[in-house]
Amino acid sequence: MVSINLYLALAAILFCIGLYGVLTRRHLVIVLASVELMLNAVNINLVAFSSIGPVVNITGQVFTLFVISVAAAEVAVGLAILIALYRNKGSIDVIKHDLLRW
Amino acid sequence: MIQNAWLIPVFPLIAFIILLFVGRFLKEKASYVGITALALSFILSVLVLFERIGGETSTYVIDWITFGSSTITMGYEVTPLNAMMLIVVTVVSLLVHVFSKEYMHEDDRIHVFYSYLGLFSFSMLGLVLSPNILQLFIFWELVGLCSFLLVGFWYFKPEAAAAAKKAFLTTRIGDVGLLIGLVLLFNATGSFEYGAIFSAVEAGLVNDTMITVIAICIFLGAVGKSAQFPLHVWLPDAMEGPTPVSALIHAATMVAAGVYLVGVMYPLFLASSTAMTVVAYTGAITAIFAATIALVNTDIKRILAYSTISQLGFMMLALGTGGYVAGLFHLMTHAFFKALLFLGAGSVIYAVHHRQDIREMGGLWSRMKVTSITFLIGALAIAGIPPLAGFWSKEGVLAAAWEGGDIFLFTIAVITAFMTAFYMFRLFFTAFTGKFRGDHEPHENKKLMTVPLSVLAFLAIVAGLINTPFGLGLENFLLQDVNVGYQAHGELWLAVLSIAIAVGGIALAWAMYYKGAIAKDTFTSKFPGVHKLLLNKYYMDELYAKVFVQPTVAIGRFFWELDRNIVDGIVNFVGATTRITGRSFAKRHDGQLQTYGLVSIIGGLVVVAIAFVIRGYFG
Amino acid sequence: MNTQMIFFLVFAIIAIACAVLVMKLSRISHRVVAMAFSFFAVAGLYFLLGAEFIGIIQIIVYAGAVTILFIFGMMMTEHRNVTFGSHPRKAHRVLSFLGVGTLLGVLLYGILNMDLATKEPTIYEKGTAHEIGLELYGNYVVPLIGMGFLLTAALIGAIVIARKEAK
Amino acid sequence: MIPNLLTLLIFLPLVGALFILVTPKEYTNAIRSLAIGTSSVALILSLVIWGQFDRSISEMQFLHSVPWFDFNIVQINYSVGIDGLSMPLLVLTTIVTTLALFASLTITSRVKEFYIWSLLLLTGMLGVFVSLDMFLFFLFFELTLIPMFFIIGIWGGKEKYYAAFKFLVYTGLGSAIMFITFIVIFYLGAQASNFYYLTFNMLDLAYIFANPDNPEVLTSGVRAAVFLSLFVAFAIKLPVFPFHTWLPNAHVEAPTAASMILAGVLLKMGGYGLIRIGVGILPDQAARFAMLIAILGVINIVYGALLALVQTDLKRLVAFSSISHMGIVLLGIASFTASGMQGAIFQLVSHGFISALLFFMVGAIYERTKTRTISELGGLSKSVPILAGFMLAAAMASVGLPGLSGFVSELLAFIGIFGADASILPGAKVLGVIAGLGIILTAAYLLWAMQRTTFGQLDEKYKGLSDARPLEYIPMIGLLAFSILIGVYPNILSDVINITVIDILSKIGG
Amino acid sequence: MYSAFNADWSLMTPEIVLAALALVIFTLDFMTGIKGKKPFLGRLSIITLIITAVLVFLTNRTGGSIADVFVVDPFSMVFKLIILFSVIIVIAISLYYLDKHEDIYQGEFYSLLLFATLGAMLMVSSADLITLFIGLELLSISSYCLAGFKKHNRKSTESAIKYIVLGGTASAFILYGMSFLYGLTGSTSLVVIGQNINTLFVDFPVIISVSFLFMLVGFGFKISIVPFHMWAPDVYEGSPTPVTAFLTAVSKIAGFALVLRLFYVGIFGFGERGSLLPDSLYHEFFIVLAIIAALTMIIGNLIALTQQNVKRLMAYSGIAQAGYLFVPIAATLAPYFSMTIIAFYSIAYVVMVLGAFAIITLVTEDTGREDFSSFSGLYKRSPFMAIAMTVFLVSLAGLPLTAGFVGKAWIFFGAVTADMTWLAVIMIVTSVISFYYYFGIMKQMFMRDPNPNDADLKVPVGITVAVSITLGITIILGVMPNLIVDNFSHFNWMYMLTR
Repeated sequence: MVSINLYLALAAILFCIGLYGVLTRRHLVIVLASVELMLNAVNINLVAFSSIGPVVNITGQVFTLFVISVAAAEVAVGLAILIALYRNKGSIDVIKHDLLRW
Repeated sequence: MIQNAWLIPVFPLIAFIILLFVGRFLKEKASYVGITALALSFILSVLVLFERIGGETSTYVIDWITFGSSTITMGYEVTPLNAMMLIVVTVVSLLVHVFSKEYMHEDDRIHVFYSYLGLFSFSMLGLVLSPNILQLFIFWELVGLCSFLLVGFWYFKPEAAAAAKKAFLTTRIGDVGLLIGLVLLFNATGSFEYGAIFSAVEAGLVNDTMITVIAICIFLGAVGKSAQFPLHVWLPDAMEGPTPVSALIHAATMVAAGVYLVGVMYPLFLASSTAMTVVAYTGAITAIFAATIALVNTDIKRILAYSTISQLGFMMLALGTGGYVAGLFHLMTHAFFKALLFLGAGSVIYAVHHRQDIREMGGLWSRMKVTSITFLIGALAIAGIPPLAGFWSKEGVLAAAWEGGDIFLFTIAVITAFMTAFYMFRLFFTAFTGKFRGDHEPHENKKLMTVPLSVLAFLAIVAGLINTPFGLGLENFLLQDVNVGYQAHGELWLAVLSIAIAVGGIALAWAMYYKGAIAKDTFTSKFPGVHKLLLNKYYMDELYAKVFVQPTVAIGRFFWELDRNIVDGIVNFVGATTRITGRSFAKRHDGQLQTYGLVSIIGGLVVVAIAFVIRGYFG
Repeated sequence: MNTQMIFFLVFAIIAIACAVLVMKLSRISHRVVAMAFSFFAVAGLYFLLGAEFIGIIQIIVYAGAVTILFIFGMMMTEHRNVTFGSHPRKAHRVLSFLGVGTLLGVLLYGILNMDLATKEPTIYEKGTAHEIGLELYGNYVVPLIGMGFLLTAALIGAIVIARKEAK
Repeated sequence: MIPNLLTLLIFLPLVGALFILVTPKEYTNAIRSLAIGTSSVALILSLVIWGQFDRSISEMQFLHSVPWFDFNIVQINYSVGIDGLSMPLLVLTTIVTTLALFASLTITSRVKEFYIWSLLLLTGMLGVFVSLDMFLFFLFFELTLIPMFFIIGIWGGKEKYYAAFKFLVYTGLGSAIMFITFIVIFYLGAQASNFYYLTFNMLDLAYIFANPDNPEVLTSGVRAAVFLSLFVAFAIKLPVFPFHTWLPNAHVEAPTAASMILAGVLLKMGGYGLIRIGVGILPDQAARFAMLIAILGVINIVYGALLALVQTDLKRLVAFSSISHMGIVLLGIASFTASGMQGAIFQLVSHGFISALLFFMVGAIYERTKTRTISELGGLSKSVPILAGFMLAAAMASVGLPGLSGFVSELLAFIGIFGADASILPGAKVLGVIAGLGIILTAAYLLWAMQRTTFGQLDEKYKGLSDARPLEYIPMIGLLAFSILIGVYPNILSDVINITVIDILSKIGG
Repeated sequence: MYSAFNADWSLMTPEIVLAALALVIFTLDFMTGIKGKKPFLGRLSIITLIITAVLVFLTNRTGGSIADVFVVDPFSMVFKLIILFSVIIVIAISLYYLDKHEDIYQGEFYSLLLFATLGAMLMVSSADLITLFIGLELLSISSYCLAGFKKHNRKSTESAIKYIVLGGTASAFILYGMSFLYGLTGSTSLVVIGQNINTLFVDFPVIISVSFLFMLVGFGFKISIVPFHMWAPDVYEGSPTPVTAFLTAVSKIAGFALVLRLFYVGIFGFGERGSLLPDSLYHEFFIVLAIIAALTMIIGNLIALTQQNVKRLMAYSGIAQAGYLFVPIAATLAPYFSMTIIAFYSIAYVVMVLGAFAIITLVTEDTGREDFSSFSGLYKRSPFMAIAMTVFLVSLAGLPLTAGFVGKAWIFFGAVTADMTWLAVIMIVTSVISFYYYFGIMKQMFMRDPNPNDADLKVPVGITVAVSITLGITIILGVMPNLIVDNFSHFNWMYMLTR
């Protein structure tokens, strides 16, 4: 038996790692990956709640399903944009993209 | 006829309006308009005077303004005093109008000159006819305006422009005092009408200190207008104006308005001994002060100007010491002989091509008979030689001063009388006797100028006779319906004394400037310091410049800096800060998406933190 | 210390460790692989929670499709062991760390202070797929359709943007 | 049924503006005559109203009120009406604007826009003076902002942008504060009447504030705060000492006509608002802060005069003289006597004419000599005697010479301040005396300016200047004539104002 | 138990029709070659949207719901109409814009716009976390793509990447917040959540607060309020101008509708009469909202002061406007009141902003510059456009006789009556600051001469129509607001969801 708090804690940690990644990594692919990590954390939350939460029902897993597919779609679009960006600028270093500022 | 007294000021007004619009086409002929108008006014005022002596009177008022429950009215009324004044003003004005026709005929703006004269006559007559002190004040200001315009008539002369401004400003100072006095008076008595005011004062509705304050404020106005010390500085400079103007405004009528004001408000002054004292002392100081300056001045017009100041001081002195009739009587006689003197001076100046320094004249006696004789009459009159007008009135003044009981005032009066005689004849001997020291050979002027002189000379001789110890015509007339207390009358010794000092003064002048028995520089060499002081008019102008003008301008400059740098500076600073803050915020948008994320996180945390602190979480 | 707990710990540690590796490794390819492993571990957790359907989806979509996508993305951009190093501005790194740290702190504080009953993972006799299906088409059909359009939109957009123009 | 005259009057200029809008901009003369025609009709209309105005009652007249829209609980009405306070200002507005439009015939660039903006401005100003609904009041108040911004910004002088934006933002801030206060007043009124009165109507609010159903919401502190913010809002427009700095820039940069309207009418909206709303709704607070108002008034008089004394630019000098003269208004209001209050209103009107005339003269001279620097002018009486004469007349009016309107207002204000109730205004007499010094300074700077510009030696390069053109006589004579009319027979004004003033004063505790 | 099977699907007619026609248009695009100008698609889309709008008007008045996930009520109707109107205008703008830009895939552009619209509509009428999330994502993902549609333009792609990375993160935040709400209530239905949240807050204050704040971060990002606004200027500047218009108008308004729905139904809750419940969590959170609103107004306006690029300026002005829109939420007297105000101001905001953008597109495309100078002498080049722009700017600045003024006054009024005068003060002061930059543009238009190489402005029909319509509405609403206000005041906004 595992207390749900642990799952939630794990999720929280993953979420924060992902967030940290978004904020500090310079490789755009990794930044997108970090976003995925955050979404994963969300999924863990949802599934955990749906399975061993205070109110048990399947809805959470349905929700998870949606989140996963949305995440996939986002990754697809994100990478597409990434590629276009690379074609234009020849770099996927986050730091280098500051044409728009002030 | 007296019901139409209001027409008296209207004629000159009409003249003014006509000249204002069509004057530029009339040019020279403008003078006829002015002269006709004044002639009509003169006839009318003579009629009015006789009817007034006959005991008739007339008053008419209309509502002027209403506020709250109180209403101010405007109109006219005829009293003995202003009946007399009407004559004085119209006579002198008329003569000046005539005189100017010749004197100004070279000037191409003569029509403007006559329109101004018309406006002035209108204002002065309106002032005289006023039934309440507010209306008096209104016309009081208008005559001030006219004086400003006429002094600055030759505006292209910088001195003239400056003199005009100085005249207006200096009198303005007094006027504000007067205005405040009026307002206080109104708030105290609830009316501007003379009658209502005096009855309220007698009924004791106004407490004594207030009366004193009001009286002094009003007197301040008189000080400004009548060029009393310390506001006398404008009058000598005002001589920059055309000489007829000096004769009319700055000798006979306007400057006398101050005295007239005090006369009109006399019951109020009587109600406050302090005020009376102030009046008396101001008068006395002014009298001797101006006389001393006149002793050494060499500009014919300025000598006369100082003499005017001194004489006005005399009148004030008389009024201040209870000599109501004496003061006003002297006002009248002075109007005639001082106008005479000024016009005479004008005639002289005209003859010597606008030179005014008496040292460049001399020997005019043989060259300009009429002018010289009339001028001599005027001089004798002012010196107080019987039976000329000056003698009677001046003697009244001395009597009042003596009766006032203040020996100091009396002494001053006597000394001044002596000086008057001296400087007048210093002027006369220097300018009219001896040999001519100028370059253009002068000769007698046309009739247009000499006739007015003669008329005035005649008046200067006879005017005194209406109020002699042998027959107090004027006194009875004036005292008909005002209660101004006991009027002093000089005894014989006083008459003898005044004659003596007059003769003494003349003799001294004769000895110094005609006979040369006493060297001219006897005194100057003895007291060079005093002489210098007098020459520089006690450095009054310099003093005022240092004490009032320059500090004010300095303060203005300071405030201007303050306004630009501090008051407006703050405004601009706020604006600038806003933009700078905006800029600094904008700099955070450095194009780094990670910065954006970070800002969101930190910002969010901060907001929450603030919120929690405000809402008092965390304990 | 039961089996569940052990498994949980194993998966959890793998997930976190791999997540950290994703951040820390230098070679981009290694990082992507680490990410894949982290996904696997999460899938494991799902099984542990009795959500087998989601677990499988997780493996198919994340560990499969998404990872492949990432690899593509990697291949089509700079993949020859480019290493950018960490963010140039130190203040940025520190602040990010602090910020995220605080966030984590608050979260953990909140989470660990929740007292929720500890229960066995729910097991549906017909399997979660059946339940999910019913729920999905019974209540959430509207978002499902919306999902469809979302994917279409993403598809179109991705194609349009990534398409290489024939010059 | 004939429409309400006021409504007609307000929207007439708008119609005129529309006509101009559809006129092709090549037909400048048509446009000019359209604009001047419109404003002249407005002038006539206002005079008709003046004629029909019943001088014997203190109630609002020519009332016209229709519901406009409602924010689901508060009803906003279009309600207009006039009493003795707004009547003179209404006429002033139409007169000054009409004459200013005559004066603006010299404008040759982008004529069409100019007249459209001016007519919009006219609508705004008229609206301010007649609206009884605070929301409407604010609306018109703001409406005057935009046209003036454009007029200054397009036809202005060298630093027009700075001036325009300063005017916009500064006075915009003022009206912003005003708006806040209005809504607060509304809310307080609602609370005070237990949500019976949900209205922006000034009269109703005045009534509620006078006798609230539950007084505890209207604590003295709240009242004070409301009044002070109102005061600040209007002080910016008037302008009062610390908030005056927008005025010199705006006046100096604005084209002649705009300066005339700005000084002639726009400033008056501040004074009007202060009396109508500040004193009207919170008389007790007005009385309570009388001292503050009076002191600020005196500061305005003296400070403005001192600054005018050291100006080198003729137009800026006139601008500062405006500031100085607005002090009289404050002084009059602060005295809380019938005469003082009337003095304030008289001053609003007379300064409207006089300052407009002054600005016109400065403009006319600038147009000829191309300079406003006093030291560069001089002896103008020789080359342009008529202009110089009117200049002198204007200056004298501004000095407060009897027979011209300025004197009457000063006299009334002084009677007021010296007669002020010591309980309301302790030490009023001292203030009065200082103000008197200010009057002397006024004479000083104006005469100084006259001496330096119209008197003295004429500069060679100004020899051949052309004197006043026929069309220039219209504004000159018009403005001077009204000034003289009021100066010679003030009753024409006072019998309109008096009852209203008495009514206002009756609200004050005393 | 499974309510969707026997639900009244007619309620979804507008969405269904829109979806179908969007697909039709998409397929038409396939049939007409890959590239090339396809203005007819634009016109088709406009027709589609008009049809949808009509249907919305017909169906949504009679309220109802599908399985409690898709509700239809006056609220949804009003906001859907706003959205559809905005998109119509945006497409009208695009017709001109795309005509100038060969490199953009036109068919895809329009169909993506339509999908985004669909998402927005879904957002507006969803009463369920999942639906709401899907709608949001549908909108967002389409917007990501649209932002990057000028794929050979560095700025465009850069803005797209920034948008998607930050947007993805924001979604993650939202989801994370939602996950707790779901977990603790066991339901994704806003109503259920609303019923239980108070008790839950007593039990788990920290977690509930956290989930609320996380969602706030996420939605705050979508509606670009400080401090989650940083992306907006860059994205707005980089994206194709019509897309910028779309983001400013549609995304923001849809986001606000969503926030209203979520907050007032899910978290704060309100009673039968649409008034705030005494135990509402609003009293716990309003201060956060107030601070955010204040910050948004201040910072948005301050930074806008310093901008030179028009699109970027509009971004900041949009942020400031979002701040104004946020005030009624922060200062809630009664939810229905706030909804009314926001609904009205949304209309005002949409018309004035879209009108402005129509002109901005025209001018920037015509001169090829995006800085202020592109506007110089506009009055001389095209008086109508200049005047219209003036009206829009005046309305944005909140000066009288424009829709913006009425809306702002009303917000103001609400803030004061909710005893939040300080917020009102900040609002009005900042809007005075905003005079400066709005009138700065006017200065360019009226007081400067045109750039010599800018010829006379040729105004296409589409733009003219768009501008005229928005202009008309801006003024009409300014002069006769009661046309709309009266109805709004009596709307029973979300009667299905009262708690």
